[in-house]
Amino acid sequence: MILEFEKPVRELEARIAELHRLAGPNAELQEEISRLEDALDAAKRRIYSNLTPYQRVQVARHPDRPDFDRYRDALADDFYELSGDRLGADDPAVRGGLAKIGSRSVVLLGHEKGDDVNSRVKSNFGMAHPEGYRKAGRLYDLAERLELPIVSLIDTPGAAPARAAEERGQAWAISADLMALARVPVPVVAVVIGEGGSGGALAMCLADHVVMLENSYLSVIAPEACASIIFRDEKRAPEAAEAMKITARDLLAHGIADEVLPEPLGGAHNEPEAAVEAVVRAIEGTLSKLSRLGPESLVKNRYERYRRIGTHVTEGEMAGTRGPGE
Amino acid sequence: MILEFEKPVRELEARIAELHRLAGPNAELQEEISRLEDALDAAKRRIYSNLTPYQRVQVARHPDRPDFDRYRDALADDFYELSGDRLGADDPAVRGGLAKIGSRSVVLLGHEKGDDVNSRVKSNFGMAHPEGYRKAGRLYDLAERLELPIVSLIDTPGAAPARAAEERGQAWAISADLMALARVPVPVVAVVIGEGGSGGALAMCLADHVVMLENSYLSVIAPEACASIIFRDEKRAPEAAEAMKITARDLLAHGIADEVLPEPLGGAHNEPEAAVEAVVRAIEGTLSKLSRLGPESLVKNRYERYRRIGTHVTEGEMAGTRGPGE
Amino acid sequence: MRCARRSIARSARRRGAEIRNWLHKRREYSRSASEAPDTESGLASTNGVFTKCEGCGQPIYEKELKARFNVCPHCQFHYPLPAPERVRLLADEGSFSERDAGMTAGDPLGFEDYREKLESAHEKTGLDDAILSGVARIGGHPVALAAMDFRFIGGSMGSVVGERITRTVEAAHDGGLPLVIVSASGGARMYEGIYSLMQMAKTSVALSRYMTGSSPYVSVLTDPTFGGVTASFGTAADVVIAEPGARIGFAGARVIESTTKERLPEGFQTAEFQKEHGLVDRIVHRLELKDDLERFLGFLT
Amino acid sequence: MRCARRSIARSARRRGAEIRNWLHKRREYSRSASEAPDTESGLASTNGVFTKCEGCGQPIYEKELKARFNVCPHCQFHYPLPAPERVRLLADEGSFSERDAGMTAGDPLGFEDYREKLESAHEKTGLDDAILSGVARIGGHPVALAAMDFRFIGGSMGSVVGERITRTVEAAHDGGLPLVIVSASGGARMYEGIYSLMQMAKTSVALSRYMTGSSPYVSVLTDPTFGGVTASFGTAADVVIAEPGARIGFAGARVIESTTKERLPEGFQTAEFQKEHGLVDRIVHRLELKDDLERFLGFLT
Ligand SMILES: [Zn+2]
Ligand SMILES: [Zn+2]
Repeated sequence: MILEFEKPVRELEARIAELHRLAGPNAELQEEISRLEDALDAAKRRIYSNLTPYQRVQVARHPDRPDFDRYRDALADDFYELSGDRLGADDPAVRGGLAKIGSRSVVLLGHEKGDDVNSRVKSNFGMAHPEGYRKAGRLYDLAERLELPIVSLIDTPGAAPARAAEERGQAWAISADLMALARVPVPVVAVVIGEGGSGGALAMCLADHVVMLENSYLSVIAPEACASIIFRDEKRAPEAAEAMKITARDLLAHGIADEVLPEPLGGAHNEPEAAVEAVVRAIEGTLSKLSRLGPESLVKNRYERYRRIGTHVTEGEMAGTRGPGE
Repeated sequence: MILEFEKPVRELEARIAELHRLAGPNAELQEEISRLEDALDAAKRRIYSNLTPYQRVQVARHPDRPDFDRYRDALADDFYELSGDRLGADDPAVRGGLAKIGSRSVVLLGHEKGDDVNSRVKSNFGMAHPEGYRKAGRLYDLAERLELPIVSLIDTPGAAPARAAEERGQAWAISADLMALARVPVPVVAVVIGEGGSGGALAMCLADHVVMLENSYLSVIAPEACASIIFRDEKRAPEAAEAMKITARDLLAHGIADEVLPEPLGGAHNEPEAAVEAVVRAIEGTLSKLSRLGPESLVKNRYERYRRIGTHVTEGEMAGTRGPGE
Repeated sequence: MRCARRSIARSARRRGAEIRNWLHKRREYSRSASEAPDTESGLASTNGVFTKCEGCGQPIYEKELKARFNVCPHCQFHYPLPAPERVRLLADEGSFSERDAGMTAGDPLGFEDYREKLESAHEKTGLDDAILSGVARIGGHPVALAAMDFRFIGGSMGSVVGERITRTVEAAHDGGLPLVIVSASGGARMYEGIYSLMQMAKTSVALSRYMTGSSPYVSVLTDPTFGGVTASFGTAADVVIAEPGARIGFAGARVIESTTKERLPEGFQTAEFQKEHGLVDRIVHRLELKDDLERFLGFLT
Repeated sequence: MRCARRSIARSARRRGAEIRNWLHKRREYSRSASEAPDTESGLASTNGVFTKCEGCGQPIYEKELKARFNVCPHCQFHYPLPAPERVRLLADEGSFSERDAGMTAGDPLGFEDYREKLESAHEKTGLDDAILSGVARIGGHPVALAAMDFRFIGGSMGSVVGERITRTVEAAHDGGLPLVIVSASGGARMYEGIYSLMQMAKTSVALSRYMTGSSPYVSVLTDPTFGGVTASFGTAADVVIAEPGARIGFAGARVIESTTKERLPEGFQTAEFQKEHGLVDRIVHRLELKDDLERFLGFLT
């Protein structure tokens, strides 16, 4: 898939390839190629270093973007998958199990978006149903029982706007996850690897440390939906994405994210190994830091971290514009 | 409904009533009436004091037997009903909520069998589905959180042999209830008011104190099913009921029940007030005793209570024929 | 279609405080907050007039409606209730002591029109944001109490709602008080972007800590309660009470219909539907709500 | 019909240890223990003979079958596995130390035929009851281990099974050991009446206490596991593993069909069905089971 703003790059790349094919030893063409390559390089830098928020959303949604499987394989020598909510269903949109990251065992979970039509439909494009939240909740309980840290990889457009999800109480299920994450006495590390849509994402990223990939986003609502509601025009999604401050760097600036991992030029899908490697290092580093804290400190710090987030004004004084970061 | 073994009594009663109607001031008939009344009294005592185990099962199943509603009204000035498993369903076969018994607030729950065709079907004749066990489990959690004793009134033929119940994991749900009752740090009092069928009953009566009404039963399997399996003949249910030792007095003798409450002659349905009054007194007395124990003692005693039950033989020595009673 | 309905609603509003107005907005209601109706400050503001009930079509004295806390005397339809009225309904007379008054919303993202929205909501309701909170007594029982107000930007949850809920939970925690929260919310306040989402996390950590104690939490869900409120403090209660007919869920019916093209069943997401689905404990008539809470609190003292 | 099938099974048994025999009983299987097949002591007891697989119809060397722990080399059909074989499959060589050997069933109710049943089961299996238990190492990890045996009165749970499970759980609790229990059970042992039911309570109090610690519990469910075992310790595990095709549930399919007159779907209550329904974590081939447990235990040391 070629994103709209990538077209100039892709066209240049195609022309260069064509010229290479034609050129042979022709010195003049070699020069032309060289010129074009410089232009390509410049174009790439220009385009990719100045992605608008909405362009980043598109990168975050890129079908070739490294997914749960990819990170899991890189993170863990062994992944011992667990299934089901123990209540009557197993949600393919949420994956989880035990994993060893470095020398540390953790409970690893994340969203599954699927990688072909069938698996995408099966996993509901990464939108969990209540059974997915309850599966996550079960894994949080397991982590508490076995005293293992929780590592979650977030990549979901959000909660499922679906009749069945409402009938089985998705709001109740999300709420239960938040309550569980708030009190679980083990380290919780969340990495937003792609989309971080609304309550569906939050049910996995109420954490001690929130890492975001440069082109991932975290938002209370999809930019398209926001635009359609506030501006009465879905096409104004780019504006909404801009206005809502949903990119990794925005969230870092606002103190909601703790760490932003730069992506390879053009996005993680252009050079997955580098992105994956950065995530692995960030998780290992964070786990190592958090492992020094006892259960009470972890829960207390987590409390304080979220307690601070808000932009209310008291007695004419701004009280808490900043989030949990220092 | 007239049970088979009650027929002689009912016939005598009818004859006496008829004679009364005819008698007027006739002295001779008065004498005859008096004689018949003596006979009736004798017949009642003979029949009702010597009910076979299977006849007691029939009394336990009597449609007019006092039910959850009846006991609830007598037990509690106020009953604040709660619904649902918080997961997607509310099982009408299990009722529960907060109640005040004497001066004590408790979590009160029990089985609903229904009292007409519609409500019987709706409540699945008192056989819970997984959502019923999970509703009970939720109430156990609530009791723990609010530090209230649990009082349960058991009256179920057993778990539901139904496709839907299996699909939603009834075994898992029962198991979860047992695990919860085993550790809940508040007093747990169970009263078997009618039928106590298999795991379905046990999910509510793993308790610190088990009270049984004289004609209630508690059994690993319905006598009919046992007869059909072991004797290959459902009609041998009376034998199975006898062999399995399922009556209140048997269970008291084997140390499984802690207390048996005598019923009015002919069964609780003949004089509900008396039966209900006995249950109320038993519960109040038990709560008063248990309230003196701290959470640790309660859980420890409960552990020991069930830990002892078994009839295995070790090294040629009977090790634990007796149950939890002393 | 949507726009047509909206402009009808707008002109109706100009014509006076008709219940029809509420109802139009009810129908239009979606999970999104800003699209949700910004309701009038009170049905009974125009004095002594008859109005026609959208529930049953019968005429109601607006005075009577106000006296019945916006419940139709004929069909018992529950219209939204402003937070100050809710407090008047529930708190023992003179017992309510507001906390955190004067806390107002920042505009962290400098979002188009947000300032104006806030100002007009303030003017309309007299409130600082979509919530009133403090401590009170209910039937003599001291409680921490918060009530949301749907008229204020659709009861959307921004930093002020999140902060005042959190402080109410903390007051309950510190004082060993029962906690009662009455919700009415279209969902997140998009104008505050990520801060809005994070209020779910903030209220959840506070509530999760409160729940490690042994004081009870009762959540009362009124029409409508959706989005982040339902998916955080709205449902994580010991007892969840809903008002008759209240629509409760995460995603609103219209969003679901437009996404899935599926026709939703009659009564979808109503309090009765959610009770049937085991998610709500009790459905309590507004005029019996105080009594019901008193009963509940009575078990725990 | 039932009787006809049973007598066929009986004569087949006389003709030799045919797999067909197992399968007849598989089909006949119900939740009730005594009706469940008392299976042969081992498929491979008659030496060097071919037998025909009921799963795929292909011939199998019984020796090969035994070497593969009763898994068909062609279609991977998993036949029941005697407890001693299960221990041999899972425990590191020479590491298993049995506990509570010699514990036998009392006959608390003097139930018709129970003594005879026990004796013939003992003769057939060489076991004292439907369970082997003790401590062992799996891939070097010390564990408390129990394995049930379906051949012993249908793997029914009476006082001995309950007591040995409980002691195994207690050994794990006291020693801070991981706990592994392999179940195979038709359900309750009706001959012990209420004592049978109470084993659910006994094992549950022990397990509930164990779970307050931080050592893991893995439950392995094999064909068939029903009734009281599934509704107590069988499912209350951190990880629930099932063997392929194993039938798992509370009430057996036949009981449900005869009660509800409903035709059950293909594959009802199989391991795969239960995984689909979120009740089982993993389906693991028997010949990979030891490795799978080693992997799991490796995360926790
Ligand atoms: Zn009306
Ligand atoms: Zn085969």
